[in-house]
Amino acid sequence: MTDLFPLLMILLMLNIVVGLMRVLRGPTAADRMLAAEMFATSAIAIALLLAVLTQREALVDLALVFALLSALAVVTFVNRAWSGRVRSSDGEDRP
Amino acid sequence: MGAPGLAFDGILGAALLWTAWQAIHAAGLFRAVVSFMVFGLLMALAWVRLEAPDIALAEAAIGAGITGALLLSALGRLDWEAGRATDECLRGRDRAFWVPTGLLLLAGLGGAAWLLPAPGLGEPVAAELGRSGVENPVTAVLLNFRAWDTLLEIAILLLGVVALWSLGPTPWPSSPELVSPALPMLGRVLFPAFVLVSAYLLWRGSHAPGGAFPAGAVMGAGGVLMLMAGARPWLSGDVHGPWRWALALGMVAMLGVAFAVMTGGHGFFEYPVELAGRLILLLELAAGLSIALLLFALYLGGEPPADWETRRPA
Amino acid sequence: MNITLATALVAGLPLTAAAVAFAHPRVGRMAALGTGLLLLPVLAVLVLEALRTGPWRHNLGGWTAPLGIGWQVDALALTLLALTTLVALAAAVYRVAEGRLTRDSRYRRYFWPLWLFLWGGLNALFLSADLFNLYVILEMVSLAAVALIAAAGGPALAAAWRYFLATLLGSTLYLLGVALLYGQYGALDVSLLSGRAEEELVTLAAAVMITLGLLLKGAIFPLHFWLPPAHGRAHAAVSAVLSAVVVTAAFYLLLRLWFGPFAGMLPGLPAQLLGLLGAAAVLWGGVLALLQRHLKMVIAYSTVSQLGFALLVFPLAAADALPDQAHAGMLMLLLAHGLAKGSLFLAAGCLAWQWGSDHLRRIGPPMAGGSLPAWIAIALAAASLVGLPPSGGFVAKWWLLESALAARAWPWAAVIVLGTFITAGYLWRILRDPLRATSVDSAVVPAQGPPLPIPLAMPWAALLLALAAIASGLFATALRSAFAAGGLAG
Amino acid sequence: MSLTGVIGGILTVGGVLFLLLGTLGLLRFPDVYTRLHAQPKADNIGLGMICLGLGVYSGSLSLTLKLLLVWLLMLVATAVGAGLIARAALRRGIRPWGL
Amino acid sequence: MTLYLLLAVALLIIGLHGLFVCAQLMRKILALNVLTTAVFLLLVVLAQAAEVLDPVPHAMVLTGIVVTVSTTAVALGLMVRLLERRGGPVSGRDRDSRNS
Repeated sequence: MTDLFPLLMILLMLNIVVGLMRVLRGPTAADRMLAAEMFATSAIAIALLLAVLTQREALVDLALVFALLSALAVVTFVNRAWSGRVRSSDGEDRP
Repeated sequence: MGAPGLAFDGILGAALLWTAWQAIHAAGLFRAVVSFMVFGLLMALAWVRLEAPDIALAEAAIGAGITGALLLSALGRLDWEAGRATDECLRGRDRAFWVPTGLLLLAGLGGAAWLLPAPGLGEPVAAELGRSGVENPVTAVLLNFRAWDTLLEIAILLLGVVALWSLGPTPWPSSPELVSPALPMLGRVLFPAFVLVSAYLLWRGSHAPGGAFPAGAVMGAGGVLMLMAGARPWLSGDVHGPWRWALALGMVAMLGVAFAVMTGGHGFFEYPVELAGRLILLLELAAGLSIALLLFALYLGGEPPADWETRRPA
Repeated sequence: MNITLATALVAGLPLTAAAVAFAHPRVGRMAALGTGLLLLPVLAVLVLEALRTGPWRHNLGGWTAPLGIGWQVDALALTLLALTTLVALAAAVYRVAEGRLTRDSRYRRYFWPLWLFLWGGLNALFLSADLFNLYVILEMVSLAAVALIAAAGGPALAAAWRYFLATLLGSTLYLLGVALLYGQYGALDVSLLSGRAEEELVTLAAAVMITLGLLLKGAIFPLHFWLPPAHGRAHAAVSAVLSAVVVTAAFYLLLRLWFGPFAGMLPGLPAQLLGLLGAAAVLWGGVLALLQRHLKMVIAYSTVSQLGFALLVFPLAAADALPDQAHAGMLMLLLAHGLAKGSLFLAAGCLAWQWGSDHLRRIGPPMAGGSLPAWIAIALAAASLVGLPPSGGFVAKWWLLESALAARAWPWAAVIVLGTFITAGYLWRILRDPLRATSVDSAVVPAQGPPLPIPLAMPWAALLLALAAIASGLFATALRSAFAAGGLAG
Repeated sequence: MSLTGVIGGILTVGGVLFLLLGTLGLLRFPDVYTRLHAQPKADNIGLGMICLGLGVYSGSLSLTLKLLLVWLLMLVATAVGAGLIARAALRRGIRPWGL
Repeated sequence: MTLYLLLAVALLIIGLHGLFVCAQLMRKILALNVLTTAVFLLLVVLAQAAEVLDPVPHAMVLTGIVVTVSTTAVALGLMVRLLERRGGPVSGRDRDSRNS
């Protein structure tokens, strides 16, 4: 089993590298963001595999933090970067 | 892990290089920012491989979490979709001179770093760990051996908030742009999880990787998520409000402890050995709370209104 | 007073005041002035102690060097601490008085916390003997300085941005050098490294990185591009502290390192290179100062030029003929330049308020409407900057020149003399146009009405600094022996 | 090799395969909506299987509970995230493939 | 270990190059972040190269990460103000979203 886990980790790492193609190609910002989401899942899986492999509980905490914060990027994305708001001209946030 | 480990590191390194390159040279700012966020995520894995779980936790919360939110929000204020912003990166001109110079220097540096013997301070830290009051060596360095650094670091966070607030009112809208029933649900579900995980990380800090910094960062990121999920921010820019004291809490607590121990005839920051553990716990609590608030305040990017209610919705 | 407490207060007091000034903006003014007034006696205690016992060291948290962070107190640190306190206090007085003329509430709310953070950072910097601690402090000083520059708004934002990028790159290069040193010797403490450092490749690479970073932060030719707009566009009180102390802080670190851990490598090429940069800065900065049309820009370029003089200490001290003379001259130069520069910027701020612009052709004559104190300050500060006896500037340049002549380093001596002439040139230019204008409605000054009245404390703050610059020359011998008694740690 | 080890290993390998399948969908499907259809779902199943597999493999209850928490959090985040992206894309006027 | 050392040097070069060559303010911020990360990487590699795992660089890097997030936030805030002063962003709403 201890031979299997490193191989799985390599597979997951390759998974991320292949997924980078979607970030590169797009075509829309949503596609890129979706790909970035996928990386969080793979990173969590890698961290968990390593945690069991090396008997380090801290890495489970790391996975926990990743999982908690993975929503942050998407929510910021739809609310801020890709909101399609008309900015500045209405001066909405000037005092 | 031998050969598979090496292969993993190789792929990870290549991915890091690729995303770093993309963050700087990709056509389109959005692609660059997403690449940088992926870079931060992968960096966390690299820290794990380098046996630095404390840094990995902080990187996951700060590098991949808060920084990503900051970058995406700033992007929202730029015209990154307008074409004008793309492909503007390579514009060498007179700066071209600097690139070869830098490369030359760095090449020499790379060669030099090869020869480093790296004596390190692992032994002295291990020798004094018993007197530090905690079991986790990184926490011992942060809050005892080099506590002055940590005080200054929290001061820098506060300074960052002051600097940003001095620039003007917060440039982001206060309410979510996208109306979706899922958002408030997300907030309600995740908020207890944020509190729980932060408290857990804070508690673990004294004997295992974790502590005030990851805990505060997770909580701060949680605040940002809440803000975007439509929760009304409670942190106001009110001049007389208690929030300003709350923001300054970590720094004031550390300064207070540093000076207070001097009354017992000790030096600046010299904890009495029998009290060290409890003092460090106290400082971790204050620092963790303060870091969470400060990171949230940093995210606001400017002075929040004195009263969010009266602010016109976006 | 307990010496440990006094040392801790030097760094801790401004930081505490900064937190309080942020949390409770109304007390900001009082916090800044109070900090300055409290620091004066505290510093006096430290100076007396240094005169009595020589330089000393305080280990923070009781942890000794490789593990913990150390503070070191010696003549160099105390001189710069005194300079910081004097300039920051005078500028704070100026700023408090100026506050009556402005209505910008946000600026008022955040100015004092930023100011106190900058002050605390500078004090911590001059005390610290730990390279990584210094990195954190450098970031703190940069951040506060950037925010204070940006507070002027308008074109100052762009200047603040350039400064920020330059200074962040500088910090990163510095940290890179520190990482290399740590990898090689396993220590971060300056005096510990002084004992361990050898002349080999890694140390050289680290020295190059650290020096590059600090040259960038210290705006030393040819990395000075960011300084004139940043210092020229910031508010006068901010410019005063930036030009007098913040730039000097980077130079201070160069001194600490090149006369500490890197001392073995200094003689030869590094010293000559640093000297050449200094010479180029003296001449290039001076010539550009001659070409400026705005008073504050002249003064800003003058900073580039004057710091060049201080860099000459490296070849002169390495020449080994009169190294103590060179050291003393450099210390004196930092002190006199800081005081004079602070005074010049504050006085320029007064004139800009009174005449609505700091364009040299728009500033009215000295006798018109209450601008006389500011003009006297400018004249006195200029006298010290040029090096007219008996000012501090004169003593500084004289000592440097003596050391150059003793070492038969004719080129460096020539640079000192030539630089002095150029300084005289651009400072005369400041005085020429207004002096020609005998009355407000003369041909030189376009009709713009009489100067605005300003609170008297503003020009007086400038005047006091100028007087201090002159006085430092009068007490030169006493200072000289104090420098010797205080010694250089490490 | 113990039974739990074998079961855990099989679950973990299956989970990784699901993640790979999700990426395949991300790369091969024609537009953002179809990709949203393929990838988050596959990822959630995959991560769930990995968490379960690792829990079984380790045989520790506290660890299994923590792993389940990770999975639950990710489930919420991915589901809501996918919905938000789809909603934002629709609002931006991106047409679904084939329409 | 050698691998991560090489990676740190490569990232240093990428960051430095980007900082000097890019005109866009946002990319300069990203480049600076890459550059600092590279230095942190060097420090942690040194920590691992030591005979006993050295926690001091870990603490230094933790401090550095927090300092960096503060400077990055201020840089972004400054950038937003600067760009809005220069002419204000145009709306992205009516643009073809595919050109991103």
